[in-house]
Amino acid sequence: GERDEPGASAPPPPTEELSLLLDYHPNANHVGIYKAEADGRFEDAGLKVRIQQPSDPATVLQQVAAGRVDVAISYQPEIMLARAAGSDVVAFAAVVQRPLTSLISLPHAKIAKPADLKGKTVGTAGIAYQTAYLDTILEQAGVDPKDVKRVNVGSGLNQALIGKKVDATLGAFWNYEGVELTRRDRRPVVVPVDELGVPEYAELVLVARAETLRDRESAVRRFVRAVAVGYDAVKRDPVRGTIPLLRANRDLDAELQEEVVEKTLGAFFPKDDDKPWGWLDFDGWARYGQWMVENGLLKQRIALDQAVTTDFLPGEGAGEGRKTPGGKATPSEALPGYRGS
Amino acid sequence: MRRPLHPAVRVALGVLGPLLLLAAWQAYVRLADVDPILLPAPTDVAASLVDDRSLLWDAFVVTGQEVLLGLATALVLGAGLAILMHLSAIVRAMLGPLVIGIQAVPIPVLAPVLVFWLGFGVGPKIVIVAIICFFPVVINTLDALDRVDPDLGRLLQTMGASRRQRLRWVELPAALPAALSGAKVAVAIAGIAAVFAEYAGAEQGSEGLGLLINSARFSLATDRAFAAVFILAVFAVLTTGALALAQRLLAPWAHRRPGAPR
Amino acid sequence: MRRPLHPAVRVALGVLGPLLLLAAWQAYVRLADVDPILLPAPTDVAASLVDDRSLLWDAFVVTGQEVLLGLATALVLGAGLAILMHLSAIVRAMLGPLVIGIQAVPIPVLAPVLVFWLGFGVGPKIVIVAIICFFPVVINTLDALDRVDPDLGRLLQTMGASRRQRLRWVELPAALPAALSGAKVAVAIAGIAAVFAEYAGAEQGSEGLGLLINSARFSLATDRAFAAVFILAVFAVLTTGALALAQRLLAPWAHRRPGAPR
Amino acid sequence: MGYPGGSVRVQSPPSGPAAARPLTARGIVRRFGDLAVLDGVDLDVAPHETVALVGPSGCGKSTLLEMVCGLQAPDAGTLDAAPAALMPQRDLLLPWLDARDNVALPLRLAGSGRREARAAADALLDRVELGRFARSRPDELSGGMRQRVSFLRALATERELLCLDEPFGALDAITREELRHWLAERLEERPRSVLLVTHDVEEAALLGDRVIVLGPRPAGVVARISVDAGPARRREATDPAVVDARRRIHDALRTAMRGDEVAAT
Amino acid sequence: MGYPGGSVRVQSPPSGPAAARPLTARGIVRRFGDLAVLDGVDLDVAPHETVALVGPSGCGKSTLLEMVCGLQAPDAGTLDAAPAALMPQRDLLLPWLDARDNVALPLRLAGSGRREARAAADALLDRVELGRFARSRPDELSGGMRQRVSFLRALATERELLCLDEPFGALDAITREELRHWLAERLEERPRSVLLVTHDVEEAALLGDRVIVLGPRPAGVVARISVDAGPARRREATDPAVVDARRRIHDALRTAMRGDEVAAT
Ligand SMILES: Nc1ncnc2c1ncn2[C@@H]1O[C@H](COP(=O)(O)OP(=O)(O)OP(=O)(O)O)[C@@H](O)[C@H]1O
Ligand SMILES: Nc1ncnc2c1ncn2[C@@H]1O[C@H](COP(=O)(O)OP(=O)(O)OP(=O)(O)O)[C@@H](O)[C@H]1O
Ligand SMILES: [Mg+2]
Ligand SMILES: [Mg+2]
Repeated sequence: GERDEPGASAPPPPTEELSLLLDYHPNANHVGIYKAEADGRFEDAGLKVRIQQPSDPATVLQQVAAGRVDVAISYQPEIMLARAAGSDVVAFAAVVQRPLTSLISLPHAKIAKPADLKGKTVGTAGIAYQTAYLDTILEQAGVDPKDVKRVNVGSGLNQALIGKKVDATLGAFWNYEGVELTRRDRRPVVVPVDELGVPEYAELVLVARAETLRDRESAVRRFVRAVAVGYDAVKRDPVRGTIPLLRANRDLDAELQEEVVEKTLGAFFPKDDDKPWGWLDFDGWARYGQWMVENGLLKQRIALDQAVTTDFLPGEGAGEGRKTPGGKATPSEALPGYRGS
Repeated sequence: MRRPLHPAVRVALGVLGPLLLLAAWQAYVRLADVDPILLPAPTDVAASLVDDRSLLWDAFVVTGQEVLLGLATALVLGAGLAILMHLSAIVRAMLGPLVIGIQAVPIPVLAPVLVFWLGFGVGPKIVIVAIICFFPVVINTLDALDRVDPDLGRLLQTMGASRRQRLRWVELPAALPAALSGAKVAVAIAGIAAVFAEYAGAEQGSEGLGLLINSARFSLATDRAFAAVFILAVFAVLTTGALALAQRLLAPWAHRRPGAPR
Repeated sequence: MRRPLHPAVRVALGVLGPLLLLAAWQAYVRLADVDPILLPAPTDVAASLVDDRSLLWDAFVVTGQEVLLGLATALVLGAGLAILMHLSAIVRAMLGPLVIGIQAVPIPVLAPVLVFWLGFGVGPKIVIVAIICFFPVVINTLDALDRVDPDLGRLLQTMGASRRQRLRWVELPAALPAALSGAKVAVAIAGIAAVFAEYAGAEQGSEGLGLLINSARFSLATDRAFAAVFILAVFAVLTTGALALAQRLLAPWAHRRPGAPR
Repeated sequence: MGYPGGSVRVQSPPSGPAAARPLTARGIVRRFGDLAVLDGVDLDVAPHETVALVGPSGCGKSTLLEMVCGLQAPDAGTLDAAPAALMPQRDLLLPWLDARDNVALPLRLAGSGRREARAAADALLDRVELGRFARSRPDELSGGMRQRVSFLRALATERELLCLDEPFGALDAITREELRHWLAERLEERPRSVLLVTHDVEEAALLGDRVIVLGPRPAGVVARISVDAGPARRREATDPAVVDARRRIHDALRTAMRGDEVAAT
Repeated sequence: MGYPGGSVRVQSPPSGPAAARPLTARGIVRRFGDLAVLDGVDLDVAPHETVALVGPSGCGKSTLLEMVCGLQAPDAGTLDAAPAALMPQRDLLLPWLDARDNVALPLRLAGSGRREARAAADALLDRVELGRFARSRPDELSGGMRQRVSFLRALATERELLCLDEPFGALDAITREELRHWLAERLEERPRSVLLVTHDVEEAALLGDRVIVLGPRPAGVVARISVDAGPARRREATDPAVVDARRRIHDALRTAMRGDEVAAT
C-alpha cells in the first residue's frame, strides 16, 4: 500500500519493454526478480519485462553482445572473457555477490580437505576458468596437479558424482545442488571455491551492452531499482517472497526453493551493509582479473572502467563506486551512466 | 506364404516388448540398488507421470507444436530440394556438399545464431527441428528418384511428356515409397530434435519438454525427466506408426502381400 | 538424354556452393556488424583453424575414432536387426515400437546412465553414436526389404530355396540400394552424434571435437567452435561422398544411366 | 488367409521308385475377389508326360501354374503335385546376377559349388547361342534373350515336373523351332513331366502328348486332345496327326471363345 | 555421350499438308561396347504404310525402334523420323495407375482433362474385352491383359508413326486374330504409319505392306518383301499372296540364320 495514488486524470506512465535473459532455468537465485514482477514493481516503473530462459548458459552473453536481449544475467568470469574478446558488455549489478561454484564430494570419497584430492578423480564441466580453480585449489593444498585425474563431464556433474564415477565435482553450486543433495540425504561435503583459495567474485551479474546502457539508461535504472526492491522484499519475508517464483515456474519444488532462498539470502546482498543491493566490488573484480591473467585465462588485464559500473544502482550507491583498479585512474567519461563526480 | 500377424496380436506384442524392458529395468534398479537420481525405477517415473501430469501436458503441447511445424517444414522443403537437385545437375552439385555439411553442424553452435535472428519464440525451434529432420528426407527422396526405372521416364518422353509431366506421372510416384522411408526417419527423430531445439531457450511460460527435462535434471528430479522422455517416446511411436500407415495407403502398389499372386 | 556433369565440373561446383555461402556470411558479418562471440567471420574461423590446428587435430582424431566405431556398430547392428525384424513378425512387433521409442530418448538423459555402466572411455560414445545412427539404417533396410518384389522370392521358393537362401539371393541384393540410403543418412549424422556423445564426458586430455566446441563456447572462443564445426562438416561430406560411391559400386544394376538403352 | 476351401498336398521330393503321378488336380476353383477365374478344373500329368495348356488370355493359366508350384492355393478343389520348377511368364531374372549366375542359381540353391554351377550354366547358355552373353546382366539382354535365360534356369533345376509359362513366346520362328527341338531332345534323354502353357497352337501340337484347352473365364476344361503323333522329337509341323491336333485345338478354342459365331456359320 | 557418329533429326510435329516420309533411316550402325548390333540398316516407312520388321532374337529390332523414337542414338548413319509412339516390348505399364489411367496417360499428357481421357480409355478397354478390368492395377492383370493395355496406350497417342514391339506376342490365337483385325480396321479408318516388330511370320504377312527381314547380329537387312495381298483388313491367312509372303519371309529368315544348312540341302 505504499504506492502513491496520482489523480485519476493523470495518464499512466508509458510502459517500455525490456527483455531479460536469465542465466539458466529459473531457480531460487532469481527469486527477487519474480517477487518484483509479482508485486508490480516493474509496472510501477513503467516497464514490461519479458523474461526469457536459456537452457544453455553459454549462449547468454552471445545474445547480449549481439543485441538480441536488453539485459541478462551472466557470470563475472564470462563477462571479463567477453570484454577481452572485444564485446562491449558491461556489468551493472550483482545478483549474487559471491561464488556459488563449489567443490562437492560424497562421504564415500572421504574428501575432508583439498589435500585429500590426491589420487582422486574430479569431474568438471569443461569450463576453462573452473578447471583453473582446481589448479589453484590444488596448488594451495600442495597437491601435484598430476596426481588428480580430471574428467570433463559437461552438464552431467551430479550424475557422475552420484554414479560414483568421480570422487568430487567442481562446478555445481553450494546453494543449489549442495542443498538438494543434503535434502536427499546424500550428505555431500560442499566447499565454495572462494574458501579454497580462489579469489572471490560475483557469481551472477546483470549485464547489458554499453549501447543499451547509454540509449536506455532510464529504463535500465528503473529496472535495477525494481529488482532491488524485489530482493529486499524477499529478505524481509523469505517464505512469502519465494511464492512468486514458484507460481511462475510450476516445475520447481517449493521446499527446495525455499531452503535455497533461505541459504542464499546473505549472498544476494553485499557484505557491507552500507552498500546498496547489486553492489559491484571493483577491487574484487580487479583481483579476480589478476588471477585470470596469472592462470592464462586472459592475455592481459581488461580495463575495468569500461567493464563495470555501479551507476545504475539504487540509493546511495548510485554514481558512487565507479573505480578503476587501485582507485587511481579517473573514470572514463565514455562509461554509460556517467554523470561526473 | 507367411501369415501376417493379426493386428490385435501385433499391438499386444508391441506393448509387451516395452513392458518387458520396463520390468527388466525395474528389477535391475531394485536389485542393483541404483541411485534414483541417476536412474529412477519405472514405478517412480510412472508416479511422476501422474503427479506432474498438468506440467508435462503443457510442455508437451509446446513441444508437439514445434515437432509438427518443424516436421512439416522439413518434409516440404526436403522433398522440394530433392526434386530440385534431381532435376538440375548444377543445383545438385552446388548444394549437395552444403546440405551434408549443414547436417554436421551441432545444434548448440547453431542455436544461438538462430535465436539471434528469430528470437526466443517458436521460430528457431521450428528451424532446428526442420534442419535435423530435413536431411533424411532429402537423401531418401533424392536416392529414390535416382533409382527410378529410367525406361518409364523414357517411355513418357516418347509420348511427348514435358520434364514436369515425367516427374508428376513417373518419378514422383515411383520414388514415393522409398522417399517415405526418409519421412519415417524424420518423424521418429523429430521429438529429440525438438528437445535439442529448446536448448536455444524460451520465453517465460512457454517451456517445452526439452527445457523441462533439463531443469528437472538441474533439480535432480530425474524421475520427472524420464517421465518427459516417456512422453516423447510414445509420441514418436505414434507419429511414426501413423506414417507407416500413410505409406501403405499412399503407395499400395509397393506393398503387395507376399502371399498374393503375381 | 541428359548429360551428366563432368566430374571436375561437379567438384568445382561442390566447392563453389560452400564458397558462395562463406562469402555471403563474411559480407553479412561485416555489414551487419555482428558480434564475433555470436558469429565470427569466416576469416576469423580460418585463422583459428590455422592457430589451433594441433588442438583441433588431436580432438578430431578422438572424434573420428568414435564416429567410425559407432558407425560400424550401427551399420552392422542396424542391418542385422532389420533383417531379423523382416524375418520374424514376432520380433518385429515386439521390437518395432521399442526401436522407435529409444530413438526419442534425448542424449543428455541417456549419457549419464551409459557413463555409469561404461565409464568415461570411448565406450559410451560408441553406444550413443550407434544409437543415433542405427535408426535410419534399420528403417531404411526394413522398408526396403518389405518392398522387394515378392514374385522374386516366390520364384526362389519353387526352386526349393530356404528362407536364408531367399534372403541371400533375392531380398538382400534387392534391398541393398535403398538400405544404403539409410547408411548415407547415418554417415552424415554420425559427426553430430559424436559431438552429443562426448557430452557424456571424457578424461581431460582426450576430449574430442564435441567437448572442444563446448569449452570453446564457454570461453566465448566462438571462432574455435566454428573451426571445429568446419572440420566436422568436411568430414561428413567426405564420408558421405565415399558412401555414395560405394552405393554405385555395390549396386550397379540400380543405377542405370538414364541415357543408356533398355 | 490360408487355404479356405482347397487342399494342397506337395509330394515330398523323392517320390520313390514307382513315381507317383506328378500332378493330380480335381475341381480346382480360384477367385480373386468377385472375379471367378478357375471354376472346377481337373488336370492330370502322368510321369514323363508333356501336357500343353491352351486357353484365352486371362483365363487363369498362369494362376493354375502358380497353384501347381505351391505359390497360390485354390479356393476349392484338391491338388496333389510333385515339387515343380517354374518358368514364369515374365522372365523374373534377378537383375543383380549376370545371365550365367541366373542360370546357375537353382544349382547353387541345391548346394552346388559356385564354379561347378557356373560351368553347367555356361554349357547351357552355349546351347542357346548365348555363350557370349554369359557375363551380361539382364538389362543388357534383348527380350528373347532374357526369355531363353529364364528357360534355362527352369531346366537347370533337376525337378521332376517342369511348369513352363510360354517359354518361347518372345523368340523368332527359327530360334523357337530350334529350342523346341532341343527341349524335346532333352526330354528324351532325361524324361520329365512338363506342364506347358502356350499360345502357339502349333507348339502345343508339336510338344504336347496331350493338350488341355481351357475356356474363357470362369474357366473350365473345354477340350482334352491327345496328340498321337509319336515322340515329340520326331514330329514335324506337317505330320497329319500334328496338323489334325492343331485344327482341333484351334476349333476348341474358337468354339469356347465365340461359341455362337461358330454355331451361326 | 552425345551422338558420336550418327545424326538424328526428329521432325517437328505438324509435318505440313504434304506429309514428309515418317521414317527415313540410312546406314544405321549401333554398337554396345564391342558388340556390333546393327550394321548399316536402311529403312523407310512411307506415309500410312505398315512395315513389319522380322529378325532373329537379339538382332537389334528393339534397339532400332528405340532409335526411331529418339531414345537412343545411332553410332553412325542418319535417321529422320516423325514423332513416334512406342509400344515397348516389355509392357512398362505404370504400376501406380490402373488399366484405365495407363491407357489415358498419353491423352492426359497431351492436355486432355481427366474425365475426358478416362472416358476415351474406357471405350478402348471395352474394345479389347478389358472393360471390367479398367480399375485393376497392372499387378492384378494377366500377361496378355497387360500387353493389351500397353497396346491401347500406344494407340491412344495420336502420333503419326506407331512403333509396335511385338504387340500381340502374349495373346492366344483367337484374341490375337481379333486384335489384328481391329488394328487393321482402325488403320483404315484413321490411317497412320506403323513400324511393327513381330516374331510371328504370319502376322507380318497379314499386317505388313512390306516386310523387312534382318539378319543375325551384326544385323543388316537381308530381305525386303512386298506383300501384294490388298489392304490388311481384308487379308486372310489362306490368301495365296499371304501364304507366299509368309514362305518368303520364313525362307529369308532361315537362310540368314543358318545360311550354310539351306545351301547344303
Ligand atoms: N493378384 C490378382 N488380383 C486380382 N486378379 C488377379 C490377380 N492375379 C490374377 N488375376 C486375374 O486372374 C485372371 C487370370 O490371370 P492369369 O494370369 O492366370 O491369366 P492367364 O491365363 O495366364 O492369361 P495370359 O495368357 O494373358 O497370361 C485374370 O483375369 C487376372 O486379372
Ligand atoms: N544396354 C545394353 N547394353 C549392352 N547390350 C545391349 C544393351 N541393349 C541391347 N543390347 C544388346 O543388343 C542386342 C540387340 O538387342 P535388342 O533388344 O534390340 O534385340 P531384339 O532384336 O529386340 O531381340 P528380341 O527379339 O529378343 O527382343 C542384344 O544382343 C543385346 O544384348
Ligand atoms: Mg499368363
Ligand atoms: Mg526386342
